[in-house]
Amino acid sequence: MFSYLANPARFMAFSAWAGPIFMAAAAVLFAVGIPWALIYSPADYQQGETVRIMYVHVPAAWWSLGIYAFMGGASLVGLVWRHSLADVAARCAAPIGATFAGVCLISGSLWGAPTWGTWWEWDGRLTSMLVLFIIYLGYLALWSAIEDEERAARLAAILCLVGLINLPIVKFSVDWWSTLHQPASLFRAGGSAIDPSMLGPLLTMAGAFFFLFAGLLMFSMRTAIFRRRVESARLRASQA
Amino acid sequence: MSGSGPFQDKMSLRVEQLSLSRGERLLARDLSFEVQAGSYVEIRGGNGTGKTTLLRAIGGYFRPREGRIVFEGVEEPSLALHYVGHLNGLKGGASVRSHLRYWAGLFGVVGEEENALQRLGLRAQADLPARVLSQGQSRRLALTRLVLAPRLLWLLDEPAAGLDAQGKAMLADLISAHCSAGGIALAAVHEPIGPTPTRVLTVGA
Amino acid sequence: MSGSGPFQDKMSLRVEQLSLSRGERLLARDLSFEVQAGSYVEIRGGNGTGKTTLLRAIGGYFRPREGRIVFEGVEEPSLALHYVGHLNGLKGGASVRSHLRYWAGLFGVVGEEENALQRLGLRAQADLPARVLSQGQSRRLALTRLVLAPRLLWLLDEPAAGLDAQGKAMLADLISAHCSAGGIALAAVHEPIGPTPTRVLTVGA
Amino acid sequence: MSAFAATFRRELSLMWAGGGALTPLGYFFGATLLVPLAMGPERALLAVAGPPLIWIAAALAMLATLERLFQADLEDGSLDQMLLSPAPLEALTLAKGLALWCVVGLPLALAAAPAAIALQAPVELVPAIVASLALGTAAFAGIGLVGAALTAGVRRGGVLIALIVLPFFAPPIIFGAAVAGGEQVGSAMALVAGCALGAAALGPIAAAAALRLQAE
Amino acid sequence: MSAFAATFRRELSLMWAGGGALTPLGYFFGATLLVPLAMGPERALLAVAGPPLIWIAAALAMLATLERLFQADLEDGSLDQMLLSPAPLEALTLAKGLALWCVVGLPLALAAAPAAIALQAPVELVPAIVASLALGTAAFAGIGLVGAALTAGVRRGGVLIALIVLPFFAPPIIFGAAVAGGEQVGSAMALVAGCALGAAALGPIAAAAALRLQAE
Ligand code: HEM
Ligand SMILES: Nc1ncnc2c1ncn2[C@@H]1O[C@H](COP(=O)(O)OP(=O)(O)OP(=O)(O)O)[C@@H](O)[C@H]1O
Ligand SMILES: Nc1ncnc2c1ncn2[C@@H]1O[C@H](COP(=O)(O)OP(=O)(O)OP(=O)(O)O)[C@@H](O)[C@H]1O
Ligand SMILES: [Mg+2]
Ligand SMILES: [Mg+2]
Repeated sequence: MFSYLANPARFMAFSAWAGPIFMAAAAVLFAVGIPWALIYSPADYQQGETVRIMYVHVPAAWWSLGIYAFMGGASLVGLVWRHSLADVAARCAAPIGATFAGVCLISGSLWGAPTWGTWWEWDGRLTSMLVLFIIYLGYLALWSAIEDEERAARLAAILCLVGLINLPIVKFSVDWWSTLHQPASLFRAGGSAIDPSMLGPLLTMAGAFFFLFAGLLMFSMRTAIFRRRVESARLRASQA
Repeated sequence: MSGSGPFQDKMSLRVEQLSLSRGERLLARDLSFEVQAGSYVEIRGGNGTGKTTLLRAIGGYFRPREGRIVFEGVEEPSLALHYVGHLNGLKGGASVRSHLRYWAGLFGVVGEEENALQRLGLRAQADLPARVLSQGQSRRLALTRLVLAPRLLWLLDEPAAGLDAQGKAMLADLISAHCSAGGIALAAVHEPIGPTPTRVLTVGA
Repeated sequence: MSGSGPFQDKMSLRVEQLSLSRGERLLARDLSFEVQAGSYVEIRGGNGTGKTTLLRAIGGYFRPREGRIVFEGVEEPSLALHYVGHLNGLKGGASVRSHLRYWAGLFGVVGEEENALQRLGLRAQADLPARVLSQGQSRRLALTRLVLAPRLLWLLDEPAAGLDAQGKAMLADLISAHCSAGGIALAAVHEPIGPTPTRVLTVGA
Repeated sequence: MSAFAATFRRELSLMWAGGGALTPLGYFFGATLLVPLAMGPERALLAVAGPPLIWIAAALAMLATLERLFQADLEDGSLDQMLLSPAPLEALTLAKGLALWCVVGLPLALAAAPAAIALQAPVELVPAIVASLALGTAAFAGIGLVGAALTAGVRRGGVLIALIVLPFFAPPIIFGAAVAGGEQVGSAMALVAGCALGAAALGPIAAAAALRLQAE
Repeated sequence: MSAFAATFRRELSLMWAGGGALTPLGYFFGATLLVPLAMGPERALLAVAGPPLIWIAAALAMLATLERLFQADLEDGSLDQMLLSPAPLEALTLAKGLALWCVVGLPLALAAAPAAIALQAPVELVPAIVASLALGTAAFAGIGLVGAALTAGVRRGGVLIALIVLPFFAPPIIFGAAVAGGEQVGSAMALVAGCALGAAALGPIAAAAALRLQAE
C-alpha cells in the first residue's frame, strides 16, 4: 500500500476520491457520535454532565499521539528511501497533530476546572502532553525556518525521530508518577475498564477523529503537491 | 607534490550524464567527461553558470539530480580530495599556525606545517590570528591545505582570488608540481591562472 | 554617471603625510598624494601591504595614526562616497530587489532600482534570496550600489573579484562613465581591470 | 522612503523571515514550562514564586535574540554601508530596536497572559502583567541594543552580552515583578514605564557610539 | 594527533579565546541573581523555590552557547573541511560536544555550589547538586548538539534552537531539580545519569546526520 502510493501520480489519483470519502466517513461518524455522546450516553455518577468533555478530549489525545507516531514512520521512510511523498505526508500531518494536541490541552483544562478545581496542574501526564505540543511547534518552526524544501524535510525528519522518545513518556507518565490524571483505562493489560455505555460513543468519536485526520491529510497533501507543481512550472516558464 | 614525491596510486575521475540543479534552476544537463591522472582541467563559464555547483557535486557536498560521478583507483573519495572553495574555512580567533596544526590532525598527517607556511609565503604571519589577515593572506592560508596533506584530487574554486602576482606564481607552481606527480587538479577560473590546462571545460554555455 | 548626467560639484581628495598601522605593523609612512575630479586611480601592492587599510582610512572607517585626509568641495565625506569592500554587505534571507530597495532608502535616493539591476545584469535574479547567489552574482549585487545612488567618490577594493569577463566589462564601463562625469574612483587591484588609470599608486613597496 | 523607514522595514522582514515571533515565543513558553518542572507542581508555592518568573523568562527570551543583532551586520559588511547614510546612525539603531520590539517584544507581552495563568497568577492581574511587559520589553530592547553593539566584534558574544546587559535589566525586572506579584501595581507600572522611556532614549545613542568603533 | 583530538583541542582553545567559561558563568550568575530580585528576598520562599531554579539557569546558560556551535562552521566553510577527514563526522561532533562540556558544563556545575548557597539550599546537599549538574550539563550538551546542528543553516537560529531543545531538556531538569530539592537523591541522580548517557550516545549521531545535510 505504502509503496504503491509512493508514486505521486498514483497518490493524486487515489487521494482524489479517498479524500472526500474520508471526510464523508468523518461526517457520518460525527453525526452519530455527537448526539450519542451528548444526549444518549449516561452522565457520570461522580462528574455529572462534565464527563461529556471526554468524547472530545480522549480522541484528541489518542490521535495527537497517533499522528506523531505516523509522522515518525513517514520521517523514517523519507530519510531512508528519500521519498518526497513521505516528507509531504509528515509535513502535512504536523499541523493537524498540533491542533489535536491543542484541543486535548484545552478540553483537558476545561474539564479540570470543575473536576479537579484547577485549570492546570503540573503533573506528569499534563506536562508531557504540553511537551509533545511544544515538540510539534518546534517541528513546524524548523520547517518554516529553512527555505530549501528538501533540506527542511530531511532536517525536520531527524527532529521528528528524536522526538519519538517523548511518546512513551506521555503514554506511561501516569504509571510512573502518581498523578491526578486518569491512568489508561481502555488500552491496558486485563481489558477495558470503561463502561460499555460510554465505550460506544467514545469509540465512534475516536473513529470520527481518525477520518477527520485522514481526510484533512489528503487535502493538505494535495494542496502541497499542487503548489509544488505550480511553482516549478512557473520557474521553468520564467527561465525559458 | 612538494617533498612527498609522486603519488603511488593513480586515479581517474569519470562524470556520467550529470544533471545539476539548484532550486528550480537547471544548471547542467547530461554532462559527461573523464579526467586522467596528471591532468589539470580548467572549468570556465560566466557568473552563475554552475562552476561551484559542479565542483561541490564532485566533492560530494552536493547531490546531483541525475547521473554519476565515478572515482577510479580510489576507495573513499572524500579522503582523496581537497576542496578549496569560495569560503576559506578560517576561524578569526585562531592563529595561522594553529590552523595548520588543526588541519594536519583533521586530515591525519604530520610534519608538513612549516613547509606549507614557507610554500605559501606566510612565515611572517604564522602567529597572527586569522582575523587580522588581509584578503590575500587568508586565501594563502586556505591553500596551505594543499601542501599539508598530499591528496590526489584538488578541487579549486577560483583559487587565485585575492592573490597578488607572486601568490599566483606560487599557486601555478603548486598545481604544476601536483599534476606532474600524477595528481589531478580541477579549477574553476575566469582567467587562466598559469599552468597550461590539459583541457578546458565550459559549463552553462 | 549613467542616467544622472555629470556631477554638479567637483571634488578633490588630498592625502597628507598619512601613516597607517595595524596592530604593531606599520603599513604606510608619510604617504601623500592628491586626486583631482575625473581621475581613476589604481592602488597596487602585494598581499597584506595595506591597500584595504588605505581605502578604509579614506572612507572614514579606520583612524590613521598620523596625517590627514582632506576632501575639497564636499561637506560631509561619508555622504559623498561609496565603499565596496571585500565584504559585499548582503543578507542571505533578503531578495536581490529588497537589497536595492533598502539601499535606496538608506542612501536617500529613489527610482534607480531597475536601472541598477539592468546595468549589472541581475534582472533574472531579482527575486532570488541573496543566499543562493553565486560568488560573481553577489559581487554584482554589491556593485549595484554604485549605480543606485550617484556619489562623487568611489572606493573599490578588488571590485572585479569573482566577476566573469562580461561582468568586468560592465564594471570598466561604469568606472569610465563615472570619471568622465567628474567623479573619482580609487580601486585596489592586482591586475588592471579595464579603464586606463590616471595614476597608479603603489603601497608598501 | 527615509533611511529610518527603510531600515525598520528591512529589519521587520528579515526578522519575520528568520522565524519572527514564533521562536522567541517558543523560548519564552519553554522557559516558563521549565519553572514548574524544576520547582515541582505544588500549587501554593507556584502561585507565589511563579508569576515574577515570567519576567525572567521574557528577559532571557529577548536576550537570546540580541547576539546577532549587530554582529551579523559587522561580519557581512552591512555596517559599513549604514555609516554612509545621510541619516544619523542613532536613527538606524533606533529603527532596529523598534523592529525588535515589534517582532519580539510585543508578542512576548501578549504571550505572558497564558503563561501567567499557567503559573497560577490571579486572573484579574493578567491585563496589568501584559501591559507592564509591553513596557518592559521596550526597556529590554533599548538596553539590549547597547549590549549587542558593544559585543558585536566578539565571537560567541551572546553570553558576554548577557553579562553586560543583565545588571541593567534588573530595575525593570524588579518593578515589573512587583506588578506581577500584585503589589502597588500603579506606582510599579509607572516605574517600568520610566525605565522603558530612559532605555529607548539612551539606548540607540549609546549603541551608535559603540558601533562607530566597531567598524575599524 | 587524531582528528578527534585535533578537533577537541581546537574547540577548547577557540572557546577559551572567545571568553571561555567566563561568559556562561556570568549568564548563570546573572540569571540566578535575577531570581531573588523577581521573587523578593523572602527567606523561606527562596529556600523552597530557589535551588531547583539553578537547573533552569544552567540549562539556559548552556542554551545560549549553542547557537553558533555549528552555524559558524557552516558559514566560514570549516564544515566542508570536516567532511574530508578520515574520522567519521560523528567523532568530530562528539569532540565538539565534549569540549563544550569541559569549557562550559563543568564550570557551571562548580559554580552551582555558591549559587545554591546564595539561594538558601541546605549545605549538605551542595555536593549532590554539583555532581548532578555535572551529569546534567553533559545531557544538555548532547541534546544541544542536535539542536545546534539542525538549525545551523538558519539565521537567528538561537531562539529556534531553544524551541527545539527545551522540551528535551525537561527530563534531566525534572530529575535534577529533584536532587536539588533533596527528594530521593539517589534514584534521581541515577536518572540524570541515564539522561546524560543517552544524550551523549545519540546526540553526536543525530547531529552528524543533520550536519551532512547542511553542507549542500
Ligand atoms: C490539560 C489537561 C489534560 C491533559 C493535557 C490530558 C491529557 C491526556 C492524554 C495525553 C490522554 C491520552 C492518554 C493515553 O492514551 O494513554 C488522556 C486521556 C484521558 N484523560 Fe486527560 N488530560 C487532561 C485533563 C483531564 C481531565 C481533567 C480529566 C478528567 C477528570 C481527564 C480524563 C482523561 C481520561 C478519562 C482519559 C482516557 C484514559 C484512557 O482511557 O486511556 N483528562 N488525557
Ligand atoms: N533556489 C534557487 N533558485 C533558483 N536559482 C538558484 C537557486 N539556488 C541557486 N541558484 C542559481 O544557481 C546558480 C549557482 O551557480 P554557481 O554558484 O554554481 O555558479 P558559478 O559558476 O560558481 O558562478 P560564479 O562564477 O559567480 O562563482 C546561480 O546562478 C544561482 O543564482
Ligand atoms: N594586529 C596586527 N598585528 C600585526 N599585523 C597586522 C595586525 N592586523 C593586521 N595586520 C597586518 O596588516 C596588513 C593589513 O593589510 P591589508 O588588509 O590592508 O592588505 P591588502 O593590501 O588589502 O592585502 P590584500 O591584497 O591581501 O587584500 C596585513 O599584512 C596584516 O597581516
Ligand atoms: Mg562560484
Ligand atoms: Mg585587501
